[in-house]
Order: sequence, then structure tokens, then C-alpha cells
Amino acid sequence: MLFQTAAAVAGGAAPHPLSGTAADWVWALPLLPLLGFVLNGALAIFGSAKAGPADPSAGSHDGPDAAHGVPGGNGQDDGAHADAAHAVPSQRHPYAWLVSVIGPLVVIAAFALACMICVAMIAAQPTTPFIQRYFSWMPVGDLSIDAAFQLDQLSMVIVLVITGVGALIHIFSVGYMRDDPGYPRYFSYLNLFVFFMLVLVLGANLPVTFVGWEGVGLCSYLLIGFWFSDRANADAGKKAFIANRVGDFGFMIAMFLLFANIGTLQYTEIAAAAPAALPAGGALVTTVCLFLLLGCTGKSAQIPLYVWLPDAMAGPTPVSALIHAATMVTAGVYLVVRTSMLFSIAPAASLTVCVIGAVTALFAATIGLKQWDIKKVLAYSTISQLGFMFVAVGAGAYVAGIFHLVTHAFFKALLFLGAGSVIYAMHAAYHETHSHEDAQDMRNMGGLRTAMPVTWILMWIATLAIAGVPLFAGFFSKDEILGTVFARAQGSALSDASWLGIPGGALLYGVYGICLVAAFLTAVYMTRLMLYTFHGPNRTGDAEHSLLREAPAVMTLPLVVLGVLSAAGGFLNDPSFLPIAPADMLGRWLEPVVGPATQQITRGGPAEADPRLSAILATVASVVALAGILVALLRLKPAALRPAREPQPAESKVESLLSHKYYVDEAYDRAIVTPTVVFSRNILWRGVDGLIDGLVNLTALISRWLGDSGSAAQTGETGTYAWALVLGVVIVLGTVALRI
Amino acid sequence: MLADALFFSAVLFAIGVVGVLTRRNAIIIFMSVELMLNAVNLTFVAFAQVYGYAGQVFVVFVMTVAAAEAAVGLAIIISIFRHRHTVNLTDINLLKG
Amino acid sequence: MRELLLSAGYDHWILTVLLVVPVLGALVVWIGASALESGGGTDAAGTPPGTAAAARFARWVALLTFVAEFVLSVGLWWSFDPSIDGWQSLISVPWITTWRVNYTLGVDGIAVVLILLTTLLMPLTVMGSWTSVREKVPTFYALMLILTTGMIGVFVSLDLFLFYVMWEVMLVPMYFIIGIWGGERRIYASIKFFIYTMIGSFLMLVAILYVGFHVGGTAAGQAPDFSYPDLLARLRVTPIAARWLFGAFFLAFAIKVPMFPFHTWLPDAHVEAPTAGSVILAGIMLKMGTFGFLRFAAPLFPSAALDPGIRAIILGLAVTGVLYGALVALVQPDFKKLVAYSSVSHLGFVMLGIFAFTQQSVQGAILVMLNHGISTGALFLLIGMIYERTHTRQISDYGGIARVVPLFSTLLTFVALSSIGLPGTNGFVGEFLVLIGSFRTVPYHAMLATVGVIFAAAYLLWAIQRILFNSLDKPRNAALRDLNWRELALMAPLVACIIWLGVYPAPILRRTDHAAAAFVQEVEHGSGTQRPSSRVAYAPGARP
Amino acid sequence: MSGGSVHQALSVAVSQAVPLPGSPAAVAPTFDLHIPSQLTLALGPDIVLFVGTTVLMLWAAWRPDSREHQSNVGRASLALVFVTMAAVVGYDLAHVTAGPGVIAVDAFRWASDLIFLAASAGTIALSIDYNAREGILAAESHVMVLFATSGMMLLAAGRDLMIIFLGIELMSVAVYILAGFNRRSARSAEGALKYFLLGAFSTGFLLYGIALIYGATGSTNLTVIGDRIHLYSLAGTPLVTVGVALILVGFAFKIAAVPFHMWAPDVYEGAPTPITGFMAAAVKAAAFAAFLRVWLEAFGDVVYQWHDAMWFLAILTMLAGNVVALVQRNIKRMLAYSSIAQAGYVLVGVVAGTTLGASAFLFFLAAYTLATLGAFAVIVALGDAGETQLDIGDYAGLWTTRPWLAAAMTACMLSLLGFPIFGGIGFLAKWYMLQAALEASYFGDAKPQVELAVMIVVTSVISAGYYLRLVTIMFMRPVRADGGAAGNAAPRAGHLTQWVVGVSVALLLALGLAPAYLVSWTAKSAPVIANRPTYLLPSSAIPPR
Repeated sequence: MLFQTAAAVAGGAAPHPLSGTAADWVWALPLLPLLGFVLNGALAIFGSAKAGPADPSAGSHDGPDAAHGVPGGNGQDDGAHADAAHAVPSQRHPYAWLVSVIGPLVVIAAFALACMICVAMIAAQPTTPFIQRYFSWMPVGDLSIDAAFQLDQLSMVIVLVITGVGALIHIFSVGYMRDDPGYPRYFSYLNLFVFFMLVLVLGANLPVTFVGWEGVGLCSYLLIGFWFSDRANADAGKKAFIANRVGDFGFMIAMFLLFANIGTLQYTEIAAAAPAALPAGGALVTTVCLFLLLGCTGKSAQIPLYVWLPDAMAGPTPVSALIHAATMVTAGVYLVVRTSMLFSIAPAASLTVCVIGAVTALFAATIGLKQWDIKKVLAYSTISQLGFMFVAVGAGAYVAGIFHLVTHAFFKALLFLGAGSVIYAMHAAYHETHSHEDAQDMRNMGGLRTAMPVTWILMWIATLAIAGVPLFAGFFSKDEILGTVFARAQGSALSDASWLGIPGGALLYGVYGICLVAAFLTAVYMTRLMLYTFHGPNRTGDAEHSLLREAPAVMTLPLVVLGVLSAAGGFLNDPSFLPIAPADMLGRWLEPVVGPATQQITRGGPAEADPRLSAILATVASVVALAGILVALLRLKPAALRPAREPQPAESKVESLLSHKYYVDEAYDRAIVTPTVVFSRNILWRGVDGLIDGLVNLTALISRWLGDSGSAAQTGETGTYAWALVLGVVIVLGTVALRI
Repeated sequence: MLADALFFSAVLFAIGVVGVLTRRNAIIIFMSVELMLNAVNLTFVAFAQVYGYAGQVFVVFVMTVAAAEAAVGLAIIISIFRHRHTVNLTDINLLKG
Repeated sequence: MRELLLSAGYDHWILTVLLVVPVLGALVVWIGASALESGGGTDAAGTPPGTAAAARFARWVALLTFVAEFVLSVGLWWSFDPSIDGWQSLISVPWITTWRVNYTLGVDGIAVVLILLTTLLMPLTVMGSWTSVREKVPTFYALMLILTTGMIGVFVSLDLFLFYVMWEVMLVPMYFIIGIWGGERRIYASIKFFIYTMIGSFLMLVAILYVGFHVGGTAAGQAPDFSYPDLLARLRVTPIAARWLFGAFFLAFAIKVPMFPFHTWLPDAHVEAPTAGSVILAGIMLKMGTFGFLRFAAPLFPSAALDPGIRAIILGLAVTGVLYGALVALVQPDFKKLVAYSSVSHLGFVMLGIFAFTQQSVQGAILVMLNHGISTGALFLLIGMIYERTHTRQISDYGGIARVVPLFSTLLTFVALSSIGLPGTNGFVGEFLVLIGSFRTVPYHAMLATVGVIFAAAYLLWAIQRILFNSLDKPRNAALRDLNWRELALMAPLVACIIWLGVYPAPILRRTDHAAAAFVQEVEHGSGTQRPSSRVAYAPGARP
Repeated sequence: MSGGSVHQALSVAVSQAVPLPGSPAAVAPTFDLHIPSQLTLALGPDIVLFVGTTVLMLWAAWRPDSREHQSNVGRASLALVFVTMAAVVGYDLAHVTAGPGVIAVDAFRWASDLIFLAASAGTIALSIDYNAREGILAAESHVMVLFATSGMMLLAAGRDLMIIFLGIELMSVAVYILAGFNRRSARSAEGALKYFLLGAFSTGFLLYGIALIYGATGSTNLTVIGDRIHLYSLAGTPLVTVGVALILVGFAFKIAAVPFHMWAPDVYEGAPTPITGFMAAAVKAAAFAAFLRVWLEAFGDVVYQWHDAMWFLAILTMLAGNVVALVQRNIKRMLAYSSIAQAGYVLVGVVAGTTLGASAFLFFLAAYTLATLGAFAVIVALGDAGETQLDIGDYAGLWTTRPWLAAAMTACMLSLLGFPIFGGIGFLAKWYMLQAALEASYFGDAKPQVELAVMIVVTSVISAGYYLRLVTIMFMRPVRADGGAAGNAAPRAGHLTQWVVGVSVALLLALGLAPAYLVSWTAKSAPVIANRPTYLLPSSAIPPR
């Protein structure tokens, strides 16, 4: 074996059950995508240096851009003149075929490896994490941070999601991005993202997780701003990075607090030391958890740091699917579960997680009701669903949270890829006619089901899943969340705690209520999306209508796989009242990881709600979901919509508030961004710096003024000099005499 | 006796100083300086009454030096008069600042 | 390797050789170039062909000298034994016997690291100036070489007299480099730089003499003692005196760092200096200040350094610097000025780390010094490259050039990210250690400084967005040339260092471990009667 | 006194004046100054110079004025200076000493002499070129320099107020003449007149002071004065008080301490440039040498009386000199104020009043002399006939046209600023002076003169404003459209001027790198005069402040 493998417990004599199995190869998991990044990156930077001017078939105008793998503006737009000049789209990167192989292959390989490891893990049934230590990263005094990976049931689940869903999205991207001149760059970023995401999940201590944490933020930044020539895209990338940095501030402070108080940052050691070192429910652990929560709200786009995610839709759609729906944004949920040993002894912090999740879920869902951009709807939907996950992990339903994370990855990836497929078709059509209409505006769609039947069906599956229609994946996970929250409202550590003076029990009932409303709204806005996009008359335009067609197989195939998963993924954690599949698989799988924390929350009681109660709650949830769909179907009239280019009917005040997203962006801008810039420029730079410089220059001026005065005293007249001399005599005489 | 002589020489010295301070003609100023030197000579002579010949020797030195100074000084004054046609010090102020 | 070097007596002569080689190089440049210039005559166009030959000669000699210097300092790195306390490669020769001034050189881990930084950056600055410096080329490189001697001298001097001499020696070449080869307001900037620095250092001079006498004894005939190990061992001053003396050292170093509010010379100097000047200034010379705190100010006067009031002021200024530098950087229209203010911010971290007095924070501070040298040096080099093409530093004159100069853009983004402190790059490790260490002793300061991390992302990302991204709306930028092989080659070592130090900083941390521990120990326990440091005596392994 | 004993003493003195290699210093001769022949021997170098000067004076007057004659007399004068230097070095190496008497035979004297002689040599060398360019044909200028130098040597030697008075006058009268030597220049004449009148005026005060001290103690011999003040507890009596104050005034005028400095800028500006250098370097140094000796040998006991006055003068001089120099445009005038400021620094060595102070004093004078001479030599080298280009703006871009001269000027400026390595010895001088200030224990309470030390560095920072401005102008500004001093293409500097620039700057830099010998030399030269046991009073003897 290449690396030394340590037993989970330092000094443990017995080798870990996973050592000697495929798990020994865990280091290769992130390294595979990293390899892809390096190769694709090299192709992006140097790949076509030779092919550029030397290749006579390459057009003159695409030399500088294509040669270095940087797209000129929106890659799809640039295709316009390319097509006009050449029969083959010469914008395509000369090594695109190689990239198409490397990019997806490394992720597929990683997925295969993950599956092998998973098999080994199923066989070994380890009760402690498998830790692989590579080298000492920051050995400083009593601080010892190792570059080490930790493999346990939790990370295994997420690794499978990342590599599995990731592989599908990579394959989809081959079709979606193939003609973009920045194709190798795109894949190198995407590979890099997978690498960092795996580091995040596999990190055996907080700093290594933080590497991945910020690394995925970086990739997100790069991919959001992938078509950077458009200022809005570049702005969105920057906004995402900075909002995340605000969250990272919390993450860092939490690390500092932990190190200062328990002297370690390694998960296993924190878990071992926390109960003794941190008094349960005490201010310290609550503070730590709240700072961690700040980090999570940044990464997972919760109130107050959610603002970056809608803007992040500026990136290519597969990116939105992978990063801003399936994986990265769920990192916050992962972190709460990962540090559940802390959250479980800080009920107030847990309740805060719950409240933030619930409020975000409702808030984002309302905004989703009035968005026209198909991706924006999905973005707010993502924020809302992440809110559900937060509610779950806040209520100590760690399994439910992870469960929803997994199913959400399936159906939201499907929704985004489906939307991508739609946008691809729309764009191709507009491209053909050289029109500059918005390819993402639902008002320009309508009736697409005839042109894109596969996409239509698959998206309906995903919609039913997210709405929580029974037997689809989302039903199971969302139902479990609602059920657990309801159950926790009585007789748990949370219900006895209080939050800002509100009793925990009452609060949790409130959260449950909010979640129901949010679930209802979810069904409404998703149905709205489907209606406006696929049903009713087509509004794309007369010329374009006939040009709309289904995406190629390389794109639809991943959709199909995801469709299957969205439909059947719920059986991963089949509730006991619905005996279709082996009950509670995920819960039992995660037991070694979240068991102690769950026990702490439930005070040793059962982790699940009573089956009869669950069945009742599930029925309620199903009714709400179906009601939402029904309401939308009845109330919305796709036929009445006008294309975006035509004048729109006036909005009511509420509608306007929703379509402007409650003016939160504007408020942040006025309250934080502008004042900071103005304060820095006028007070700090011009003011303080000017003052300091002024004082310095004033000193020089005073010296010169003194010099001028002295110089003026030198009149050139001997008489003056004689007087000065006598004055000096008097001074000297006086000084000498007075010393007597 | 000694006190009288010292007092008288001090007054003489002061007159010399005042002369330097108040007059504007280079030659008169120079004469005032000579007055100061002679006041000092008087002091030396007076002290020589107490301590012996050393003071008187000093007086001889001073007188010699004063003569040399006078020669040089007058030459300089002539030199300046050639350039400026005046020996009034208020008019001689090319150099200042 | 270490054995091989030691068997050649490496630790006896290496430090002296490091000081002498650049001076010899400068002499060769000067003499050779003069010969070439006078021999060339004048051609028809009126430009003497000898000048071109002399310039070429000067460039190559300077580059080769610096490469040799780098190789030598790598040897020093190898010959340094991180496992022992005290000074290594120690050498002490009487210089001015009457004053008891000795030529005493020695290194600890901190010095070794900073020397390596210096010798790494210097050849790169030569390459960076290869085509941008066109006038008086031989003098330029000769000054750079002499400057190097001064900078290395500061790191290796263990005699306060020698230290002061080296400290001042740095000043003059830099003054000329800014003043002769600088931008439009170069004269103002160079004089401001010179006088600002001098104010501090002259007061330090008085303080150095005072402590020398204090240890040497004030009775007639007893010469003062300026040996740093002696001072560490025997210096005892009253708390009041310590406060004043510390103040004098503080001023000298705080101006050099520069700490808020002594920083206003920096933006001017950075902006007006030629690329090489900016790189050296930011990359190395600013470290002199923080190095001074680590080496002299705090260990010599622990009672003052630990004084709650003084410490509160310094920590307050450090944190103010972090935030202030970042906020002001945010609104700079000039990219070099932006980086200058970002230096104020970064060095604030260093000061916070030093005066938090924990093992982590101090080693973190050393790493930040190193990282800032690499990242900011790289930033200035990149700015220099693009400036050479466009002759403007205004951010608003760029925009969207990423599609024209992709290599440049990739590098600039990468370096900016390391400056932001992205984990996996060098910037993170240093800042993280500083903050996590500081949090143990001064949590609120550390928290405020952590806010600076957010601002860092804001100002740099905003700047690179306005330069690289957005639309390419200035026609003249469309014809920019991308980096050539020389420029890529000079960036390569820096990029390698950024990744290396981010992923595997342990070699650095191992080497600075003992020195940082000694520092903390000296400060924490030095105000008692017993000086606990391991650095007061000569290292057991060293052969004086 | 028998002829035999004279012969004996002479032979002993002569045989040991030139020490054999390896001969122990213990057998060095001690002159009995009451024996005229031995006194004559003790004045050996002074007599060599004086007699030689007289002969040259006659030769200079003998032949009609011409360019060659001027140059020849100048070269002969140079030779005479070098011969005298050799004699001084011989005496110094022989470690001769003397008993009580009117002159001192000690290392301090030889050290000071060497500084004066070096300055004279430089001045004469510069004058030869300068006079040729300015059309000054009178060869007597060199002789006058020699006469002034004779006076200086007397000043360094004098241990009797009478001798010191003679030295001052011999020096001053010669310098009055030199200041006005350029008869075609109204400025030169004006400067000479001012110098003469004010100099004579200040001499009056000095003399009166001497008379009062004589009246108080009955002697003009420094040793005797010191002993008697101590023995009869004369400190604080009116005669001694006023006497000390007036003598202080006299010296303060000669060294141009503020507020007695006002003549200096005018005279320095008006005088021919080499003479300005001579005044700034040698004349000032000589006055200082005598000042220090008088103060430490005669007035050690009244330290608490004069200390504050001199402390005050030192601070005032440092401040005013540097601040006013900041606004000067004329380079000679700027250097005049600079030399005033430097006098302030030297005063610190006197105020310190310790052995270390005296060593620092010597070292500082040596460094200052070299730097000043070098700077004025560069000005001479760059001057045109009539010296119309003395504005500092005229030096713009000098580096591009005359790089070596610009570099030399920079070294001198940095030296005066007190910068190490690039300023050579200047930094060491300042370091030494700071050392003296910090080591000084006055009033027996071992309190270092921290305020003076801080004042030195603070004013040094101010001085950077003008020293650096010149460097900036030379290196960083382009050559002016009208050329200025930098634009004059033809190399006008004579060989001798180049030698002076070269030697002084080379010495400046070399001694900056290897100062050990100079330091130990000044250290050993100083203590001889500053070892009075009465100097360190017990603190109980000190009246409360």
C-alpha cells in the first residue's frame, strides 16, 4: 500500500476491518478527478497552441480564443459567425474529443472505485471510521493537522452521490458544452470541483474539510463566471465567492473555538472529547455550533446568505445541476451531520438550524412562484429544499436530512438537466434564426412536450418527486422530515430547550406548519413550471417553432438514469408503515455515524416516529402536495401568457414583491455594499490616509517655515549680526551665572 | 585701586560694545573694537599689579595683534570701498538669507 | 547532504559568501559595463552600441550571480539542522575592537527561511526587469546586487551594530531604484520612503547604543556590548526604560512593516517603483520590520512587549491594519496601489501573529511573511508584465483581457487566489495558523482579523474581474501579447512555491519550530530574573 | 642651564624622535618646557611649517604674479604641508611627552594637527586649480593658508591662554585675508569685511574673558588655572563665572554655534570656494581643538556652570543649522548651514566632557573634514569662471554627464547625513558621538545625555531633507535646458582637484569599511587631556539644580 493506514483509534492494536480491502484505495478517489483536472487544464492552456495557426482549417478569427481555450463571450453566441463561415463549427476545440474522453472517464472511474469501496464496507460493517493518514500538514506545537481522509458510512453515501450524479452530469456536459471553445477549461474546472468535493467529504478533520469547502467555492466561482465576458456572469461568480467567504468566516471561527477549547480539530477526537470538554447546552458549544451554522448558511444558501445562489444560475446549466443543486450546496447539511456530536449537545443551536431552514424553505418557495426564468425557479426551489434539509438536521433527524439530500440530488439534477435540455433546444432554435430572444424565459416556451417528449416525461417524474407525490423519491424523504420534526416536538432534548424564549416544542410545531405550507407551494410552483414550459401553446416564435427538437442521446441518457432514480430512490429508506422495500436501510447504514447524536437528541428514545403517527402525517403531506398540484392546474392558464418580448400585464403589489425577490438584493446593496465602498473611499482612503499624509507633509511644511524664518533673520546687515552676538552673550552669561 | 581700574575698564569695554552696536560706518566700528581691546589691556595691566608681569606681557601681545588686525582690516575696508564706494554697513548686504 | 556540506566547512563560510557574492557581482557589472560602454564608441544613429552590449552584460552577470546566490542559500537550507536550538553557521570576527563591535553572523530557522525567500525572488526580479529596464541598465543591476547584500545582512547579523549598518544599507539602493527608474511621481515617493524609514531607524540607533551600554556597563573604559546573544542573556532594564527602548525599536520596525498609521509611504513607493523595486519592497523589505519584531524588539524587551497597554496598542493597530488595508484596497483605482494596501492588510496578520505570542501564531506569522513575499511578489511581477505592454496601471483601462491573454489571466487569477488565502495554496496555511494561534490568547482580535479574510476576497476578486473579465471594451487591449517564455519561466518557481507551501508546509514549519518556540519562551518568561532562552548561548553544534 | 645639558637633551630627543623598529615606547623622551631649547624641540613641526611658510612668503613676493608662479608656489606649499605632516607623524610615533608648560605635547595635538594639515593640503591643491580658473594670480593665497595652518597648530598645541590667543589671531587674520582674496568679487570683499568686523568684535569678548580668568587665578596657563580653581574653590566666583561665559562666547563665535553663527553663511558664500572649504573644515576644527582643551583642562571644575549653557547651545545649533539649511538654494550657503549644524554635533562631544567624548570629537572632526573637503572639491570641480552656477538646481542631471563627481558628492552628502557604507565614515562618526552622549556621566549621577542623543538623530532626519535633495537633483532630475553645472560638457576640473575629490572620497569610504585603526587612534589620542581627577565630582559636591 502506498500510504500508511492508521486505525481509527490511535494506537489501536487491531487493524481496522476495512484495511486490506478496496477502501485502501480511498486516496485514489479524489486523485482521479484531480488527474482529469491536470490533463484537461493542460489541454486548455497548451492544447491548441500547435493546432492554432499551424492548422490551415482553423479559421483566422477563432485563433486567439480557441487557441487558448478561452471562450469569447457566451460560447453559444459566438457560434453564430462561426457557422456562417464554415460548414463545421470551428469554434470547437481541436482536442475536444480527448477532453470528452478524459473528463467523464475519471469521474466514472471514481464512481466505480466508490462502488467497490461501498461493497467492501457493506461486507465489513465497520463501527468506527476508517482513517488514512498521508502526511503531517500543519504540525505546530500542540496543533497537529494531518492530511488525512476518513471513510465512514456518511462519507460513503455522499461520495456515491457525488461521483454517481457527477458522472451523469459529466456525460450530459459532453453533449451540452461540446461546441464551446472553452470546452477543456470547462471540464478541467468540473473535474477540479469533483476533486474538492471529495476532499470536503472525505476530510478527517475540519481543516481538510475546509480545503474542500473553499475549493468547491472556488470552482463554483470559476464555473459561474465561465462565460466571463458578460459582466453579470462575472459579478455572479464574485458574489458567490464573497457570500461564501462570509460563511467561511463562521467556519473558521468555529475551528478556532474548538482548537482553543479542546485542542483538536479531528472529527474522531472531537467526538471523543466534546462531551467532557463542552458542557451540554452550554454557551460555548452553542457558540461553536452557531458559527458552524453561519458557514453552512453560506455554502447551502440559507437565510441570510442565500442571495448568491439565484445569481449562480449564470453558469452553464450542467454546472447548476451538479454544483448548485446536487452536491456543493448540500455541503452545509453534510457538515451539520458530520459535527452532529456538537449540535446534539447544543439544542438552542439545533433549533436555530431548524428555524432558519423552515423560514428559508417558505421564503424561497414564495419567490419561486413568480419567477419567469426556468433556472431561477429551480434555484429558489433548491434553496427551499435545502431549507427542508436544514429543518431535518436541526431537528436531529440526521438520517432524514441525508436521505433528502440524496433524493434531492436525483430529482433536482434531473430537473436542471431537463431544463438544460430545454434551454439547449431553445437556444439552438434561436441561434438558427439569429434571434436574440431569451432562451431561458418560460414565457418564450410552452407546448414543448411535442418537440421534446422524453424530456417532458422525465421532468414530470422529477416534479412529482419534488412535490412529494407518494411513491416518488421526494415523498419518502420529505415525509420523513416532516414526521420526525413533528415527533421531536415532544419528549426530546429539543422540545425541552427554548429558543429566544420560545419553548422548543411549540417552535417545532410551528416549523412543521411552515414546512407544510412550503411543501404546498413547492407543488404549486413546480406544476407552474411544467405547465408553462411544456403545455399550452408554443410561444417561441413562428420561425423557431419548427426548429425545436429533442437533445442528442448523450444528453437524454443521463436524464433517463436520473429519472429512474427519482422515481425509485425513495425506497432507499423505506418507512416501516409502507413495507415495499427493506425498511430503513439508510437509517441502519448511518447508525454508526449519527447514532450517538440521535440518541442525545431523543434522550435514548426511538429515532423514528411512531409508525401510526407517521402514516397519518404522510397522508397529510400527500394531500398537501396533491392539493398544490391541483390548485396550480386549475388556476394557471398557460394559454393566457404572452411571450417575453411583448408587453406584460401589470403585476399586483404582492406579485411585484415576489418577482423582485422581496428586494433583498437591493437592500443588501444599500445597507452593506454601497456604504462599505463609500466609507472606504471617502472616510478611510481620502479621509484617514489623507489626514496622515497631511500631518506628515505638515511637519515638512513647518520645518520649511521655520527655515524660512531663520533665513529671513539673516538680513545681511552686520549690525544685526552684532546684535545677535550680544544677545548670545547675554544668554550665555545668564545661563552660566544662574547656575551658581 | 584695583576695583577702580576694573570698573573703568569695564565701562570702556561697554562703550566699545555700544559703539559697535550703534554705529554704521565700518571704520568707526573698527575703532570701537579697538576700544574694547584697549579696555581689556587695561584690565590685564590692573591684574598685573597683583600677579606680576604675565598680564603686561599679554598686553604687548594684544597690542601687536591689534596692529596686525588694523592693517588687514583697513585693507579689507579699502577693498570693499572700491567695489561699493561706501563703507556704510547698512548698504553692504549682498550676502543674506 | 548536510554531512557533505559540513565536511566542506560550509557553515563556516556560507554566510560571509552570501554577503560577498552580490558585492562582487556588482563590481563585475560596474567595471565590465564601464569597459564595454567606453569601448563601444558611437554609431551613425548616435546611440552608442557599447551601451547595448553593457546592458546585456549587466543582465546576464546579475542573473548568474543571483542564481549562484540562490544555489548557495539552498545549501544553507540543507546544512541547517532543524532539530537543535540556537544559532547555526555562526561566525564571529572582531571588527572594531575598541567599540567591541564584531562581525558576528548566524542564522536561526526564521532567518534561513527568509534568506531563501530573498535569494529566490532576486533572480526572478532580474528576469522580470529584463526588458522593462532600458536606461542605465548596469547601474540598476549593480544596485540590486548591493541591495541583496543589505537584505541578507539584516537576516544574518547577530551584532546590533552590524545589523544597523545592514539595515541602512538596504535603504540607499532602493531609494535610487525608485527615484531613477520609477514612475511619474518617483522623486516624491523615493524621498518619502527614505525619510520615513530613516525617522524610525535613527531612533532605533539611539536605543541600540543604550542597550549596548546597559549591558557593557557605563563605567569609564568599559566598552558597550552589541552582541545579540549577550544582550539576550544579560539585558535587564527597568520597565520604564524598556518601554522607551521598545518604543524606539517599535517605531523603526512599525514603519518598515508598515503598520497602520505609519503606512502612507508604502502606496506611493509601491506605485512609483519599477517592477523589481515593488517586488523587492513588498516581497522582502517589508519583512524586515516583522523580522525585527521577532528577532529584536520583543525578545529584548519582554516586559514592554507583554505590557498590557503596549500590547493592546500593537494588537489594535495590527487588526486595524488588517481591516483598514483591505477596505482601502477595495476602492483603489490603481492596481499597484491596491496590492500595496493589501500588503498593509497581510502584514497586519503577521503583527497579530507575533504579538499573540503562541507557537502557532508565531510560526503562522513567519509563514505569512514568506507567503506574502511569494504571492505579492508574483502579483507585482504580473502587473509589471502587463504594464510593460500597456503602460497603465489603472484598473479601469483594462477589462475582458482574459480572452486575449489567457496565460496571463490564468496566472493572475491563481496568484490572486493564493493571496486571498484559498486553502491548498500557501496563503491559507499562514493565515490559518496566525488566526488559530491568536485566537487562544486574543480571541476578539483574531475574530476581527478573520473578517479581513472576507474583505481580501472582495477586493482582489473585484479587481481581477475588472481587469480580466467583463467585456473587452477597450480596443487597444485587443492586441495584447500573451506572456512569453521568459515570463512564464520566471513565474513557474513562484507557482510551484504557492502550491508546495499550501500543501506541504511542514519543511518550513520544522525549520522555524525551534526559533518560534524560543521566541515565545523569551517573551513569556524573559521579564523574570532568569533568561530562559536557548538562544543566549551559541548552538552546541556550531563551531565558532 | 649648561650647554651640555641642552646638547644631551637634544640628542636624546633627536635619537628617539625617530623610533627604531622594535624600540619600546617606554623610553620616549619627555621635554622640559622650561628649557628654551627643549621648548623649541617640542614645537618642532610648528616651527618647520612656520619657517617654511616665511620662506615661501618671500619667494611668492619675489617674483611677479603669473600663472606659473602661482602654481609653483602652490606646489611648494603642498610639499611643505606634507613635510610638516611627516614631522607630526614622526612625533606622534615617537610618543614624546612634556612636562608642564605653555604647550602640550600629546597625541591629541598630533591628531588635531593631522586633520588641519590634511585640510590645508586639500585646500591648497584646490586653490591651485581654482585660482588659475578665476584668474587669481597672487601666489600669496597659498602662503596665507599656510599661515592660518600655523595658527591652527598653535591652537592645538597651546596650553596657555596666551598661546591660544596668538593661535586664534594668527589663524583669523590669515583667513580674513583669504576670505576677501578674490578682489574682483564684491561678494568676496563683503564677506571678508563682515568676518573681520565680527571676528574682531568677538575677539574682544574672548580677550576680556581671558583677562577676568587671569584676574581670578593669576595665571594664563590652563593647568594652573584648573588647579587653582580647584584648590581655592574659585568656581562660582563672579570673575570666573563671567570669564568662563565670555571665553565660551569667543569660541562659540569661531565654531559658529547658534546664535553666534550669523557671519558664517555670508562669509562662506562670499569666499572663494576652496577657502570656504578650508573655513568649514580646518578653521572650525582648530577652534574646536582649542575649545576642548581649554574646557577640559582649565574649566573642568566649573562644569556645572557651563554645562547647561553649552547643552543649550548644542541643541540650538543642531536645530537652527539644519532647519535653515532646508530652505537654501545656493549650494555653498547650504553647506555653510550644514557645517553650523555639524558644529552642533561636535559640541555634544564637548558637552559630554568625557574621554569618550574627546575621542568621538576627534573622530567626528576627521570624518567631517573629509566629507566637507570632498563636497567643496566637487563644487570646485564643477564651477565655471566667476562661479555663476551655484544654485542646487544647476546640478540637475549631473549623474548623466559627470557620474563620478555625482557619486562622490553623494558619498559626501550621505557621510554628512551619517549613513553607513555609502556615507563611509560619516555614520561611524555619528555613532561615536551618540556613544559619547549616552556614555557621558555628568554631575556624577551617571545620567547619560539621552536628550542630546535624541536631538542628534532628530535633527539628522531634518538634515536628510537637504542632503538628500541634492542627491535627488543630481540623480533623478534631467539636465536642465540651459545645462546648468551638469550641462557644461568640457571637463574643467584640474588634476589636483580630481585628486582631492578622489582621495577624500576614497578615504571616506575605505575608513567606513575598516575604521578599526582610526577608532583606536582617536581613542588613544583623547584621554591625555581629559583625565583630570577633579572632573568627576562626588555628587555631594554638586549644588542642587
